[in-house]
Amino acid sequence: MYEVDTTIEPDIIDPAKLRNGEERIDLDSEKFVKIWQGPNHPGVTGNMSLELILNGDTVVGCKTHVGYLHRGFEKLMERRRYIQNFPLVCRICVPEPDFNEYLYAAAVEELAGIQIPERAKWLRALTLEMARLASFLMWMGGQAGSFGMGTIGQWTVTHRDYVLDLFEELSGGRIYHMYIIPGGVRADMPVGYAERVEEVLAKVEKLLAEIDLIMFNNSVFKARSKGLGVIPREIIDQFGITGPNARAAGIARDIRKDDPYLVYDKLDFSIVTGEQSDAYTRARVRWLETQQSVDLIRQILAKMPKEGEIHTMLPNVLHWKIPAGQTYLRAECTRGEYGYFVVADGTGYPRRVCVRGPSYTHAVALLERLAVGTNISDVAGLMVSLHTYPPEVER
Amino acid sequence: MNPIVLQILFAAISLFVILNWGLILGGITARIQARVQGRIGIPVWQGYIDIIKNYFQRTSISHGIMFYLGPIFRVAGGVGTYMFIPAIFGSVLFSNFHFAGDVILVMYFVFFGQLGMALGAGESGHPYSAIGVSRGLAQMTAFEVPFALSVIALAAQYHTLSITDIVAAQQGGFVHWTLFTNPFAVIAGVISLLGMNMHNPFSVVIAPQEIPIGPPTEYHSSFLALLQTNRAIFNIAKLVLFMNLFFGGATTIWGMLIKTFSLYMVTIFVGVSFPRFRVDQSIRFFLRVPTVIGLAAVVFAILVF
Amino acid sequence: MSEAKIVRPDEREDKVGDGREAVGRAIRLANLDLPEADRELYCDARPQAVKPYNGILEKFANWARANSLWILGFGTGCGAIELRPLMTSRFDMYRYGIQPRPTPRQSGVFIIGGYASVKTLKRIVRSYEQMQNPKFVLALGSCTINGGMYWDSYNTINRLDHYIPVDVYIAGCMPRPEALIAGFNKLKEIIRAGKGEGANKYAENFDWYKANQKKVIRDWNMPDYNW
Amino acid sequence: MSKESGLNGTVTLEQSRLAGTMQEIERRFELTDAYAQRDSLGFVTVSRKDAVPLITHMRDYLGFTHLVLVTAVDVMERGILRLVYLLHNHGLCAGIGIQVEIPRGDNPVTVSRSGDADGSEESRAGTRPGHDGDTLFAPGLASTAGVSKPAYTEMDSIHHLWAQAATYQREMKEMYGVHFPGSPRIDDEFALEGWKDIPPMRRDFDTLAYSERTFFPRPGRETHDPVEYMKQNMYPDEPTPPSA
Repeated sequence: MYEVDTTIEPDIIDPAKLRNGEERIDLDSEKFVKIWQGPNHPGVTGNMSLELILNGDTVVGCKTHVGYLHRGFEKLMERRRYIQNFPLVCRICVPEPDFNEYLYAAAVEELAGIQIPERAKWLRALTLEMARLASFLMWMGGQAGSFGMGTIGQWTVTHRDYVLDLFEELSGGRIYHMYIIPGGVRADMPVGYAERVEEVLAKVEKLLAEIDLIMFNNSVFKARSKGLGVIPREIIDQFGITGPNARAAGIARDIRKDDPYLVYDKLDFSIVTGEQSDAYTRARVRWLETQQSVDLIRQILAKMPKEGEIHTMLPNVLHWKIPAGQTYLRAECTRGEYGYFVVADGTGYPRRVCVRGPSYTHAVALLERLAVGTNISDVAGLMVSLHTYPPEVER
Repeated sequence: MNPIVLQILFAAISLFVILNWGLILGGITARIQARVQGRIGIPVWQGYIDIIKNYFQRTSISHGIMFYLGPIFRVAGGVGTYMFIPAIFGSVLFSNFHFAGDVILVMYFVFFGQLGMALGAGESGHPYSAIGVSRGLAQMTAFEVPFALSVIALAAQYHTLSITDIVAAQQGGFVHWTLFTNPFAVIAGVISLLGMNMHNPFSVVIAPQEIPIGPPTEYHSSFLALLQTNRAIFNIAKLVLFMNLFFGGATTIWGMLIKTFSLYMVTIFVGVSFPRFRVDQSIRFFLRVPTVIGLAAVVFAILVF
Repeated sequence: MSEAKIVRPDEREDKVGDGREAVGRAIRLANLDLPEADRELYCDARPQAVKPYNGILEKFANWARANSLWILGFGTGCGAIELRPLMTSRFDMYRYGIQPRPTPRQSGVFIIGGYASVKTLKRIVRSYEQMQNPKFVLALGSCTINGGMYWDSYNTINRLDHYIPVDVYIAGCMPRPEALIAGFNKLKEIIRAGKGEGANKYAENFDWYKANQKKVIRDWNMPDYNW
Repeated sequence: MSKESGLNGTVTLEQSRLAGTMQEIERRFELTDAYAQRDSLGFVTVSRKDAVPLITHMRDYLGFTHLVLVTAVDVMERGILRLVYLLHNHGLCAGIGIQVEIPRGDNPVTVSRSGDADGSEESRAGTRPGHDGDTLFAPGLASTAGVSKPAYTEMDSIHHLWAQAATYQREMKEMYGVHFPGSPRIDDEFALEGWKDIPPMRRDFDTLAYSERTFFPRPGRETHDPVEYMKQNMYPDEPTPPSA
């Protein structure tokens, strides 16, 4: 049971009255304004909308509306064969589709009892980390942009583009890579790829240093983001918060460390945590994780076996029947715990695939809770700082 | 020719020059901003095309009479501001309708446009407009304080309320500029210029992310074109005013172009490197340090001159 | 006005299948049954086709329109992700005179970023109608052409041009920024040639479009024309 | 203890990290099935009346504080809906999927307005001002307040245990027609708008037929069954390969 938030300090009405129920949020009283932020709004990430009740400049009520991007993925996957689903799953999450590809492939492999070659594991880890890097770069631009700092967004999105170029070279796709398939990966690294990755990493590191200088040391950025959207430690479990949002509150949980998948147990890294749990700390945690990601990519390239198989021989995939069973696999994406719950019923089609995106709780329950009490100007910044992504919610 | 007709003709010519300079300056600064961001940026003449396109939109929606009057007031504010500022010291063509108390009138005109806009935008009935208007007016009241203080300091320093006389007092080398004779007034004034220009960090009024895009949410087609035209004039009018008050005015057109350009670059450089304040934060900002500096300028002017 | 019959665009030739008889029925404007006092809240003005100017003036206007494309900042689908690289320094659409605007009133180009779910389609229609004539639509991705990946989905439309007029389709999943720039150049050609008359087409075939929209959007709780 | 071992896994429940937990819950609740899928994941099946007590017990006493997801699997051939509550224990770093089989319900029944059906103090307290929309956001609210969507079957709500459970339950009401009395905003639309057909995630809903009926398929699109199409094009003479 979560507490009635005592942090609401509306501008005009007496907050105490609101809390003990004497004052109700009644739009006819002319003390409140209802505005919609989204879906057609530059301050909303993705395509969703917030129904906000304002009292003065303070938000006193917030409802999220999702479903603008509902494509019925889970239904479509039930009508497609296992192998036909693999180009479909990556479309669930546009900024970092590789987590979908990996989790779907891994779930199918676990149910079918397939072992993948060692080198494929490293290549998978490489793409996952590169996806993390690209996603964080994009996010950083979004966070700065939501406070009006367009310059950072211009720089980071361009650097993300360099990472996308690497993806293009590796897989042929800029946004949707369809690189990780059940049984391994689709293609091996091109000749000289590691050097080109290193070039991009050097550029990204330089950029990160600049961002540290002009974003994290900027007094206006601090004034806007410090104290914004504080997630109390005690509601972390209540709201199912994972990823950097939880780590910024000082909770050291990272699936890469706790429950290592792929090759993460062979890599050297530590869990980044913060203290204050506000937007600034979350941005800082993500900035540090971006650096960590750069480091992890270097480690992966260095430790990866130089030769080897990249794909297990599969049976004829069009006649491929997966034995009945169910499993849930999870991975640490940029926003938190990404999971696939796959139920097989012994036919060539999955019985049920349920995608658990971290935004499911961050963008709905948590945002509704945190938006109440903030200034209307900060809602966009708050939403970005939770790193929500609507298509994970509605699929 | 009747002198007043001639003066009107001259004022119209100077307004035309200023309009073009405003549009080109907008293009140039956008390109400079783009360079900082690693881009090429819009063509320098993009402002003209945008305005032409907007005048050529086929339909427009009205929300009542005040909605029409909003942009008209805004243009009246912009043109009025410029009309009473002598743009180039000693030039007949660019002297406009200057008179003995013009700095007071100009101060009024700087804010007149926003008030008119507030009425028009309120009429549109869009909640974003209303929020933008309340933000705009609140912030305007805040940056008016340091600006008014620095103007008072100048009046005390030069014992005049005429812009021409203030400029005249600053002639004879740059050490006579207010910048060097009363730096406090200049600092307070330039900070409030940042607020007036509505670039970062004081751009929350027209911010796209924090409720798009403030007062002009509902303005479109020719209304918007009118606002854009005004923006070009008003930007330069403000810059010319500040140039006259603090930076010794200009005696040639080239001096005017260079000084307004350099002054605008201050805004641009601050703009590209800062996020924006929330409106309450910007009010607090203006009422603290710049106001104290403005007071210091007044005290300084009274004590020294 | 209540007896408005459906006008079909001449270029429409595909045979009507079983589910599509609904298109043929007459539609009524939503506020017809309302009392006089409430009617103005629910505007029933139909869009009017506006005749272009004559000769050189229209050519000049079209030149200006082609070089000042203001796109509506409404990321309707996953295609919106490629708009960011397009806006930023790698591809920099600003140099072609293309700028984003946050409100539909001020924008002239609507980019439909990929699949349109039914819920989004409703907002697309509203936003599109709020834009001022002339307005242009660029549809990204295979999903707007024939459903693409989601051709059998219960919640995404298959053909965007049945709901709003589309000027340029950019195929791909998803189209690269270069493809978008090519699409914009194509759009500029269309505008310069005076063929970007989507808004007039919409006004002339209003009933057909409305019937199609109402077939999909089940809870129609808005005026027929949301200007 | 393990009634059925994992279908693919070689791990039994006794060997897995969940052994202690399983002993504990087996002592208190009647499990109809329990098996380990792998070392860190197990599945148990309980009856409907035991489900919420078991979940509450696991959350409060056994450290399963993280609700990963709630979902449903439509087992149409047996006439049941299997709800799966996936809980996770951060300390053990292991998860348990609690499966509950409820009747599928083939005909929709109109259920009473949520909140009235189970207006207990508990369910009320779980919501907060501004979120139990209908009481607080009185006028002009964009919700289907007062109109309840038809439901096919019913399950007890767990919205008081986790905040995000309400969202999952809203989704399941829309996608499967499972009603959760008392859950906040349960009647609000989640992803669909104005949906009149049977809930789309149920197996008997044919999305292709719906799409063809509702939308306008562009003429010229061909669809092939990949199995036959590949065989025709690549190895027309060979016999159909045996299934894997």
